[in-house]
Amino acid sequence: MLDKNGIAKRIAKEVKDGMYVNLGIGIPTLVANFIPKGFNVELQSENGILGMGPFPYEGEEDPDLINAGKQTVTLLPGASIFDSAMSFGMIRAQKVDLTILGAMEVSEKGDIANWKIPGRMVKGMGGAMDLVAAAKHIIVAMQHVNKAGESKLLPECTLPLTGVRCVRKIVTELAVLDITPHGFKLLERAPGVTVEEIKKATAGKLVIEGEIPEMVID
Amino acid sequence: MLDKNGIAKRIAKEVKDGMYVNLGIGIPTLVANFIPKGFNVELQSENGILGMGPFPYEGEEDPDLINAGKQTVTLLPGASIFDSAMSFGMIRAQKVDLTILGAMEVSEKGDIANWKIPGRMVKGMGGAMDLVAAAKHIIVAMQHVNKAGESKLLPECTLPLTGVRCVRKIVTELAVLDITPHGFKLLERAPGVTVEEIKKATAGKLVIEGEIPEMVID
Amino acid sequence: MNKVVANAGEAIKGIRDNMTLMVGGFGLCGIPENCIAALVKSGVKGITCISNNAGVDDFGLGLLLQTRQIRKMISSYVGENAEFERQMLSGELEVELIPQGTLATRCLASGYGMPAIFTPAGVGTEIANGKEVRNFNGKDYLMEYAFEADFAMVKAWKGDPAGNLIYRDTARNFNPLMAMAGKITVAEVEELVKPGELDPNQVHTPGIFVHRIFRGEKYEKRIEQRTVRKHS
Amino acid sequence: MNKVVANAGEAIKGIRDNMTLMVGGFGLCGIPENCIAALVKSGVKGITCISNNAGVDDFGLGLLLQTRQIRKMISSYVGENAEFERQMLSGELEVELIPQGTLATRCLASGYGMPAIFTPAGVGTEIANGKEVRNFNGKDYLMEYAFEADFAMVKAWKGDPAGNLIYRDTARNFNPLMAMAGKITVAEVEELVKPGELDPNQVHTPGIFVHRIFRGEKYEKRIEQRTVRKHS
Repeated sequence: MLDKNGIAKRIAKEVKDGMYVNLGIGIPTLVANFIPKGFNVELQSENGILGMGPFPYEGEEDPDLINAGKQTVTLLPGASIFDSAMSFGMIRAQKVDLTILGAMEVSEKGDIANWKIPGRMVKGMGGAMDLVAAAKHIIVAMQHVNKAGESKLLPECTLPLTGVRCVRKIVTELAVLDITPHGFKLLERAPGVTVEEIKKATAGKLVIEGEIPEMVID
Repeated sequence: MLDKNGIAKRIAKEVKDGMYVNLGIGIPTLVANFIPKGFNVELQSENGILGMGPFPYEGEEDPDLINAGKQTVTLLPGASIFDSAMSFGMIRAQKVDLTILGAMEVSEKGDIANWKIPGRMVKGMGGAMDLVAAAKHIIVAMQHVNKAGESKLLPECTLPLTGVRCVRKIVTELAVLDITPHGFKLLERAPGVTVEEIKKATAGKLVIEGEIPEMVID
Repeated sequence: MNKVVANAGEAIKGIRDNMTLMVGGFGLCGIPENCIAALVKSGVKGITCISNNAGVDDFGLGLLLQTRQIRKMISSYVGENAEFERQMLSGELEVELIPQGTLATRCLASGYGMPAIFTPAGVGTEIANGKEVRNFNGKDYLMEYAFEADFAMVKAWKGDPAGNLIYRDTARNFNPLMAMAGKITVAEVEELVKPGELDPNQVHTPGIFVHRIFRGEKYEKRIEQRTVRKHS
Repeated sequence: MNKVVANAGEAIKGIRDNMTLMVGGFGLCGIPENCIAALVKSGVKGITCISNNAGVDDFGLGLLLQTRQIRKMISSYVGENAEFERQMLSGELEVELIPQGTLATRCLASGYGMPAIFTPAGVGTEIANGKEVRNFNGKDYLMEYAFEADFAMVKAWKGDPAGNLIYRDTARNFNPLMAMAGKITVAEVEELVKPGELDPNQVHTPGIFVHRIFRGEKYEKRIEQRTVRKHS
C-alpha cells in the first residue's frame, strides 16, 4: 500500500522529458518532488505561470507570486507569466501535455467527480472543469476507497460530475489502472497488495489480464 | 469645392477631445494634420498601435515601426503596442470612437463599397470589413462623383459591399451629409457650391431641409 | 489622454446600488485593495460581483461580504471565509459558480467584441444545463456568452495617465481581462509614472480600455498560503 | 527546455509539399526572412500560405511566388507585386481573401482551443457566402472557424532556448497569433539570449507555443513605404 508520497512517486514515472505539466492541489503537487533531475519539465500553474519553481526560501516570499493553490512559489529561469485567458487557452489547445489531479470518484468510463458534494458547502470547481475537459492526458491521483471503506472507482459516479470520459490513468494507494473501453484495466499492484484486495476495492468493472506486476517506484 | 486637404480639415472638426481614432489610407490620413493642438486624441493603427505619432525625421525611420498603410511612423509618449487580435478586438468592442475611411460608393442606407472592382485586380479588404462592421462611428471621406462624372452616392451600391448600414457621415468635395432612415441628409455645402450642384451629383435619395449652410473649415 | 483621478473615492464615483462589478485578482493576489475599501465606505448595496474568488473573512471581497453589500457572487472558487459560507447557506447571498477558464474567456470575449465563445469546460455536467452544446470536429463544446460589467476594478503594478497598465508576476491573472470588460474600468496602481516612461512594448493593458486611474495607498498584499522551503 | 536548432534549414525540417504554412508579419515588417530563404532553398512545392500579405516582387513571400512554390495564398491584402498579379490572373495561384481581424482572430482561436469565433466583419458581403450568420443582441455575426497550420513561421526580436519570445514594436502584428496556431511553430529571432535573461513579465509568446528556435542572420528589414518629415 502506498502513502501519498508513494502515489506521487509512481505518477512521477509517467512524466516524460520535455513535458509541460499542470499539477493539481494535494498529492499532485508532491509529484514535482520526484521528477528526475535531468528532465526538462515545465510546470504550468493555471493562474498564469509556465516554469514554476519550488517554494521560496523563508523571507523571500512574494505576495505577487503564487500558484493556483494560492501558495507562494518561485520562477525558474525561462519562466513566463500570462493572464488567465491565455493560461486556459493553452490548456484548451492541449499545449499542456499532462494534467495530474485528485478526485472523489472516477467511473469506469473515465468520468470524474471532484468538485461538489450535495449537502455540503460547495467551494467551486476552480479550473478543474476546464482542465479535465481540455487536457491532452489526465492522470488522477486518489484514494481507492473512502474512509467508510467504499470504493471510489465506480460503474457510474454518484457525485455531480466535473467532466465526462476524460480520465486516462489512475494511481491509488493500491494500484495503477488505465481507463479502457472495457473498464478499469489493472496495470500494476502497489507493493504488498494482492489482486484480490484490488478487486474488492473496485466497484466498477475491472479488467485483469495475465499476471499483474508489482509496481517499481524507486 | 474642397480639395483633399479641405475634406480632411472639415472631417477634423468631427474629432472631439479624448477620442481614439482610426484613420484609413488616403484623405483620412491627412485628418491627423488638422486635429486641434490642445486636443488629447490618440490614433489607433490596426496593425497594433495606440498613440501613433507623425512620420519620423529623415534617418530615424525604423523598419519595425510602421502603420497600417505600411508607412514608417513614430510613437508618442503614452503609446502602446499590441498584436493584431487585440487590435481588432478593441475595434470590434467599439473602444475606438471614430473610424475615418475612404469609399468608392456609399448607398443611401449607409452601405459602403471600397474594396473590389469586378474585372480588376483585387488586392483585398485588409482591415476595412472589420472596421466598418464594428466601428462605433464611421465617417467616409470620398469624392462625390467619379472621373466620368457619375455619382458615388447611390440608392444601392453597384460594387461588392464592404459593409452594410454602417456609414453615419460622409464628407465630399461638395458637401457634408448624414445617413438617415430617409436617405442622405444634406448638412453643409462646400464653399461656393450650390444645393443644386449637390443635387445633381447625388444619385441616391437626398434630404434637404431648410437653408443649407456653407461649411466653415478654418 | 489624462485619466488620472485623485483617489479611490473619485475612481468609484457613479457606482450605484444593484450594479454589476468586476473585481480583478486571484485569491488575494492582485486585488484592487483601495477600490474595495472605497466601496465599503460608499455603502453601495446589492452588488453583483464577478471575481474569481471571494476573499477571506477580513480581507479582500470579504470586507464587502461583512457589510452585506454583495447580493450575488459570480466566481469559480469561493468560501475561504466563514461569513461567506453563512450568508450562502442562509440564502442571503446568491452564488453562481463558473469554471475558471470560462470566466476568464467570457471577459476576453467582451473585450474583443465577441458575443459568445465555445469551450469544452462543463460539457456533460450540471454547468451545461440550459446551455447550447455544439459539436466541432467530433468534440462537444458549450456556447458561453461574453460578459460585461458596469464597472471593472483592477489592480496593476505600474500605470501612466493614458491608462496603460503593467502587471507584476501572477498579480496579472484576471486583471487585464476584466480591464477590457468594464463599461467603466478603474485601475489602481502601485506606481503612477509619467507618459512615455512605460515601454510601449511592455504594456499589458493599453490605455484605451481604462477610464480612470489612480495611485493606490498602503498596499497590504496579504499572503493567503505562506509556503517556504529551508536552506539546505 | 532547449528548443534551439542550428539554423533555418534545421528549423524547417519536415515541411513537405502541399502543406499549410503560416508566415508572420505585416507587409514586410516582422517577417521571418531566414525561414523564407530556407523554404526557397528547400524547393517544397504546393504550399498553402496563410499570411496577412504576400510580400513584394523580390522580397518576403514574393521570393516564394517567383519560384512558384505557393499554390494558394490566404491573406487580407495582397498584390504589392506584379508576379503575384500575373499568377493570380492566369489562375496559377489561388487566392482567398479574409478580413484582417478575422484572420487574426482565427489564429487566436486556434491557440486558445476555441473551434470557432463570431465576428461582424463581412456580414452582408460576399465574404458571408455559405457561412452561418447568427444574431446576438440585435446584431448579426458570422461564425468563422479557427485555423491551424502544419507549420507556423514567426519572427521575434528576442528569444530564449525555452522558446519564449519578445517582439519589437509593430513587428509584433500577427506573429504571436500564428505562433499559437502552428502544429509545429518555428521562431527566428534577432537575439537568442540565455534562459532567465528575459523578464517573465515581458514575454509575449510563452515558450509552450514554440517548438524550434534559432538566431536569424543578416536581417534586411526592408522598408516598404519610407515616409519621413523634415526638421522644421
